[in-house]
Amino acid sequence: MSLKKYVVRRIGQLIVTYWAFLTLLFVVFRLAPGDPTSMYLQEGLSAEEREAILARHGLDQPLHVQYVEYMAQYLTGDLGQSFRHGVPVWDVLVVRFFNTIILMGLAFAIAYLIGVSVGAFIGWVRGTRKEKTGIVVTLIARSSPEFWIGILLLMVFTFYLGWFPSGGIRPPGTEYETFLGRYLNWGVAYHLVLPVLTGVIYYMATPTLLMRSSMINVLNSDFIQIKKAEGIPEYIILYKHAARNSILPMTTVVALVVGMSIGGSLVIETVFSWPGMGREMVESVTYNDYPLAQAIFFLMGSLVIWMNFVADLAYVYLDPRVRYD
Amino acid sequence: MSVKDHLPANVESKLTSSRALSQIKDGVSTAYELYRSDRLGQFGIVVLAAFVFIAVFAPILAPYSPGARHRRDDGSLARLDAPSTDHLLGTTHHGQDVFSQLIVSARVSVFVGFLAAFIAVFIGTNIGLISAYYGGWIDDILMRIVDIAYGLPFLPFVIVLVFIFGANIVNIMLVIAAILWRDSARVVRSEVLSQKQRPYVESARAIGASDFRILYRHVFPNVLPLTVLYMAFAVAYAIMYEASIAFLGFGDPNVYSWGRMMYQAYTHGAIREAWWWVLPAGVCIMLLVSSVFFIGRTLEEITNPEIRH
Amino acid sequence: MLELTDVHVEYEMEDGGAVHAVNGVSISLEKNKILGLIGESGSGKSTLAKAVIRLLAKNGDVPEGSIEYKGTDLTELSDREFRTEIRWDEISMVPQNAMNGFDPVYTVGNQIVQAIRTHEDVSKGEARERARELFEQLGIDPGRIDDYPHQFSGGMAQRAMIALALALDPSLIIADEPTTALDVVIQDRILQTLRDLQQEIESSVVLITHDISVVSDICDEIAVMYGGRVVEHADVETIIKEPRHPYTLGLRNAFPDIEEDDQDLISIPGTPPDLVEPPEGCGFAPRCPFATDECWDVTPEPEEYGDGHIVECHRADEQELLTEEAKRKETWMDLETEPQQGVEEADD
Amino acid sequence: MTSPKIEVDDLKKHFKSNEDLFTRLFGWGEIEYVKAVDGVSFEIEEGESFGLAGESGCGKTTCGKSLLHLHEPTSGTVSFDGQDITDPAVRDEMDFRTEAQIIQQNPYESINPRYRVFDWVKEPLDVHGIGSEEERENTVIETIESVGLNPAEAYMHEYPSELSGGERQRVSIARAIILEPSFILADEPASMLDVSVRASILDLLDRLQDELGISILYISHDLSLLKHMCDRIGIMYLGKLVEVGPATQVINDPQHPYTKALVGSTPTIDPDDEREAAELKGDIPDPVNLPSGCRFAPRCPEATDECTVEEPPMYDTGDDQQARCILYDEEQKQTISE
Repeated sequence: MSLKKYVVRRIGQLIVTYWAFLTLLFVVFRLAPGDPTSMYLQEGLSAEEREAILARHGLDQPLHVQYVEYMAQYLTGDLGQSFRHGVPVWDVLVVRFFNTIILMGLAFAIAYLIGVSVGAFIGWVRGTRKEKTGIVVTLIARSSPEFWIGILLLMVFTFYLGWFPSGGIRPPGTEYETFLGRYLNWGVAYHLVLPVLTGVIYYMATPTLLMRSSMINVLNSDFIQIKKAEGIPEYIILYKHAARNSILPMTTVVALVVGMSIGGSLVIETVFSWPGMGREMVESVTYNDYPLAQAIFFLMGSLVIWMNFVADLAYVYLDPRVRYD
Repeated sequence: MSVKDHLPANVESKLTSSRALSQIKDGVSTAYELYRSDRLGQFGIVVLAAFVFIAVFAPILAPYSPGARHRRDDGSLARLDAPSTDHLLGTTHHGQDVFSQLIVSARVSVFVGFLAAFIAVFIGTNIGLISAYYGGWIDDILMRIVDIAYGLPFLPFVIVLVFIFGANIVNIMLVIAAILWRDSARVVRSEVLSQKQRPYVESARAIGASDFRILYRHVFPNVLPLTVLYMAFAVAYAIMYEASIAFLGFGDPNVYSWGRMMYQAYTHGAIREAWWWVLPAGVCIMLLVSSVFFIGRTLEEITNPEIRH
Repeated sequence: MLELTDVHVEYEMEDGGAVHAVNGVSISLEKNKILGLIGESGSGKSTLAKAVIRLLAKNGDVPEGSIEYKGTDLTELSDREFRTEIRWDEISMVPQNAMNGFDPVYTVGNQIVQAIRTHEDVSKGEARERARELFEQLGIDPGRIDDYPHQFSGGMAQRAMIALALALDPSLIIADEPTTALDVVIQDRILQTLRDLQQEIESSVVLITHDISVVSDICDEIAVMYGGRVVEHADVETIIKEPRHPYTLGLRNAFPDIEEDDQDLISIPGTPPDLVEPPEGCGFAPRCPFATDECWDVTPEPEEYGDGHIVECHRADEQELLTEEAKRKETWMDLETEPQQGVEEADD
Repeated sequence: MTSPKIEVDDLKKHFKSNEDLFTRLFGWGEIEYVKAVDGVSFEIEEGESFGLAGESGCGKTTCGKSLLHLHEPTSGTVSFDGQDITDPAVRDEMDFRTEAQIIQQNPYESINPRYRVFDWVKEPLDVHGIGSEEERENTVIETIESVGLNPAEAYMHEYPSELSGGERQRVSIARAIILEPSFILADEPASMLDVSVRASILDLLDRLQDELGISILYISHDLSLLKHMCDRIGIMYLGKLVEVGPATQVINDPQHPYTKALVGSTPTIDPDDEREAAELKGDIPDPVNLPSGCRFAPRCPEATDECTVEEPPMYDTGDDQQARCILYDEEQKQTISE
C-alpha cells in the first residue's frame, strides 16, 4: 500500500470515527434526565414559557430532525447555548479550553518524555536492582489516583511547607494584556507547578512500563547482537538502535495517554481549583447544563481522536517498513 | 520451568477425570509459581488477601457503625477529633469514626473492582476471540467500535453515564465495565490472531473440530494467561475509577467508599488540619491497587517468557 | 590463527544450577580455511561461536579455557579492547536470518557505513563508496544501498549481510547457519559466493550448520560436535570417507543423500545428553551401540590418528569394524529395544 | 478400472492480498490476488506416496491444504475416491474429516501446549463421537504405542513441552492415524527434526503406510528426502506443476530446466562430487504479477523468445514422466490433456 493510499484510508477512518462519536454523543445526551426547563421550574414557569425555552434550544422537534440539526450545528462549529450561563458555549469555553490545554499538555509532554527515557533505561538495565526499583516506583505511581497525588502534594508543599499556592491559575487581581501574556508570566508558572507535577507522576507510569517492555523485545532481536558484534559502542546501540526501534510502538500509546490525561483533568482541576474544561464539566453535569457538558465532552473526545490520527501518521513517518512499501 | 516440576512425582490420575483434574492442578501450580517467583508478587497476594478478608468481614471488624455520630464526654459532637484509643483514626467533621468508615469502604472497592473487571474482561475477551477468529466484516465492525471506545475520554464519559442512569453502585460498576472492555478486546484479538496462525489450530480443523470447539477449547486456553493479566489491570483501573468518580461527588451517596471519604474530607477542608481523615483512605486505595499491579507484573513475567532474560 | 584450548561455557540457571553448553573444546583453525562446525541442536556449536565473539547471553560465561587469536588470548581482553580491536575489524559474523540482522529503521547502506566508520577514520563518502563496491562484489545492484532491509528478498538480504561482514576485511568470519532459511538454489549461489570471496580476501570462515552436505560441499575441514565437545575433527575427505567416531558414522547414515538410489536411512536412538549434570564417561555412550564399560566410566581424551585427524573415542582404532557394523540397521535397532533411562523414570 | 485415491483437476487457490473495510465498503483500490496455486492437476493412487517439491512460495503447501479442504479452493476439483469433495454435501456424506488427516511441519507448535498427549490423541475420537469412553481410552493407548511411544503410560500424561521433537512428531502421527484415515498429508514432517531422529520418523511413516495402506502426500523442499520416501514426485514452480514422474527418475534424470537447477543446487555429501552449478537468473517473481508465457522463462538458462508467448502445456518425456517445457514440443508433438 502506498503512503498516499494509507493516509487517504486513515482520513476515511477518521471521518467514520467522528461520525460514530458524534452520534454516540447525541444519543447519550438525549437520554439525559432533566431538560433545560427543570432549571427554571422552581421559578414557576408557565406552559408557554416552557415551550418557548424548549423551542429556543430546538428540543421540541422530533428526534431525527434534532439529530440532523445537531450534526449540522456541530459540523459548523456551533456548540449551542449554555443553559446555566445563558451565553454561547464557546464564550464559556474559550478561556477554559486553553487553560486545560496548557495544564494537561505540559503534564502530558513532561510525563511522556520522562516515561520514555526512564522506560528505555530500565529496559536496558534489565535484570538489575535498578530495574526492579524503577518498576516498583512506577507501579506505585500508577496505583495512586490523581486526586490522591494532588492532595498529598497540597498537604506537603502548600499547607506544610507553604511553597506553592493552593489553587487557581494566577494571583487574584492579575492584569494581562495579550493572549500570550495571560500564560507567560511567573504567576501562572507558580500556580502550574503542583497540578502539572500531579499529572506527571500519574501519567508517566504507562509510557515507562510500555517503553520498558518494548525495549526488552527489541533488545532480544538479532540485529542488536550484530550491532554489538560490529563493535559499535553500547551507548550508540542504546539510543540509535534499541531506543529508536522501541519508540515505534510508543507512538500509538500517545493517544492512550492523551485520553487518560484529558479525562484526568476533571480530577486535577477540581483538586487545584484550576479554571479549565475539566472542572467546568463537573459543574455543568451537576447543574444539568448539558449543551455545555456535551460541548466539553465533544472537545475532549476530539482531542483524543485527533491525537490518535496524528500518532498514526507519525508512526508511518517513523517506520520505514510502512513508509516504503 | 515446567508445570510438572511442581507436582508430586507420583501423580495418580484416572484417565477419565485427568483433564479436569489436571487443569485444577495447573491452576494451583501456576498460583504457586506466581507466589514463589518474586517478592513483589508475594507482597501483592498478601495485601490483596488482607483487603478481601477485611471486605468480607467488614461488619464484624468495624468497631462502630460508619454513620454513627459520636459525642465527646462533655456531650458535644466529636468533630475532627485526633486519633485516640476510642477512635483509632480519629473522627470526621460530622463526628463519625474514620476507622470504621475505612473498613466498611473496603467492600465497595473490592466489589466494584472485581466485578467490573470480570464483566469487562468477559466481554472484551469474547469480542477479541470472535473478532480475530472470524475476521472480515465482523472484525472490521468490532474493531471500529473498539476504536471509538478508545476515542472516549474515560472519566467524563463515566460521569455523564452515571449521571444519566443514576448514581448507584451497580450502575457505576456497569459503566466502568462498559468502557474497560476495550483493552482486553484489543489485546486478546491480537493474541488470537497470532494463535490462529499456529499449526495446532489447523490440526484441530483437520480432525473436523467445530469453530466453537476450536475457539473455546483450543484457542481460549492459550489466551487465558493474557486474559488473567488484563483482568488484573482491569481490577486496578476499576478501583481507581470508582474512587475518582466518588471523589468528584458522583458516587453512590448511600454507600461508604474511600473515594467518598476523600471527597468529604476535601470539601470540608480537612486537608489543612485533619490528616487522619484524609490519609488513610488514600493509602488504602494505593495499597490495594498497587497489590493488584504487583500481581499483574508477576503474571506478566510468567506468561511472557520471552521477556525473561 | 584461532586456537581454542579446553574451552568451557556455562549458562547459569535461575535455580542456581548451570548448563554446561560447551564442555572442554580444543580446536585450532589455520589461516585461509573454511571450518565446518556440525552438530545437532544442543550440541553447543552456536554457543562456542558466541563465546569466541563474546556475544553470550548475560547468564553465559567462559569459566575455563583460552581462546587464542593471532597469539592473543581473547578472554584476557577488556570489553573495550575487545570491542575496538577485535570485533568486526578482525572477527565478523553472518547470522542465520539476515533480515533480522539489520536494524529495520535504517537503510542497509547506512548500516554498512556505520560499521566502517566505527573502526576506521574515513569520510562518509568514502565509506559509502566502499559499501557500493561490496554490493557489486556480492552481485547486488549498488543502487540499492539506500534501500531498507525489508525491501530486500531473503537471498539478497543474506548477501547484503555478507557484504557487511566483509566491510572491514576481517581475518575470521563466523557464519551461523547462514543459508538454513533459504531455498537450495539461493543457498547454492550464496555458498559459492562466500567461498570465492573468502579465497579472494584470504580470510578464514567458521561455518556452523547441521547439514552435512553443506559442509562437505564448501569446507576444508569439519569438526563434529556432540554434547558440548568436539568429538571428531579432520579435513573433509577424512570425515566423510573415513570417519572414526560412532556418532559421525551414525550421522552419515541418517542423512538422506540425493545421489543414492536405495538408501536405508538409520536413525540414532536415544536423546542428547543432559547438559546440566553431564554424566561421567563418554557423552555418547548411552546412544552408542559400541559402548563398553570403559566408555561409561572414562571420558575419552582427544587422540590423533594421522595427519590432524582427531577423535575422542576409546574404540577409534577399530575403524573398519565400526564402519561395517554401523551400516547395519540392526546394530542401532538393538539399542532401541533396550529400556531407556527416560522411560524407567517416567514409569515408577 | 478403479479410480485413483485422489484426483486433482486444475486446482486454483488465489488469496486476496489486500482488503479492508474501505475496499469492501466503497471498492476503493484494486484487490490484488496472490496466485498461490494456479492450475494444478495430478493423481495419487491407492497406497501410493506422492511428493510435492519446490522452493518456498511455490504453492506446494497451499496445494496440499486445499486437498484437505483446509483452504477453500478458488476453482478446480479434488476427487477423493472418485467423489468431488469440493462439494460440502459430499464431504459430509463420506465424513471426509475422518478419511484425510494431516501431519504438520513444526512439532513444537503443532500440538496445543495446553493439552496432554492423551487428550490430544483422543480428541479426534471425541469430535466424531466414536466409541464409548472406555473404548476410546483403549484405542488411544494402542495408537500411542503403535507409533513407538512405549509404554503409553509413560507418555500420555505429559504435556508436549516435556517431550523431544521426535516424540512430539510421533504424537502428531498418532493423532493423524487414530481415525484410520485412508489419506495423509505430511507437510515437511521431518524438516524441523535433528538428523539423527529424522530417519526414525520417516521409517515410522513408511511402516504405517505399509501396514495401513494409506496414501500419503509428502510436501517438502528437500529433494533427497522425497527421493527416499516417494513413489512419484511433482515439482512446483509459482503455483504450477512443471514436472511429474517417478521419484528416482525425476531426480536422476530431470527434464525441465527448473528441476535440473533444483537438483543441481542440492548439495551432496560426497566432497569429490563436482556438480555443475546451475545458473538461474534473479529471484522468484512476485506471485501477484506473473510473467506472461512460461513463468519460469525470465530465469531460465534455456529460454527463447517463444517461451514468453504462451504458457506451455505438459509434454510426455517418456516413461510416465512429464515436463511443462517447450523444449519437448519438437520431440513429441502430442500433448497431454491440460
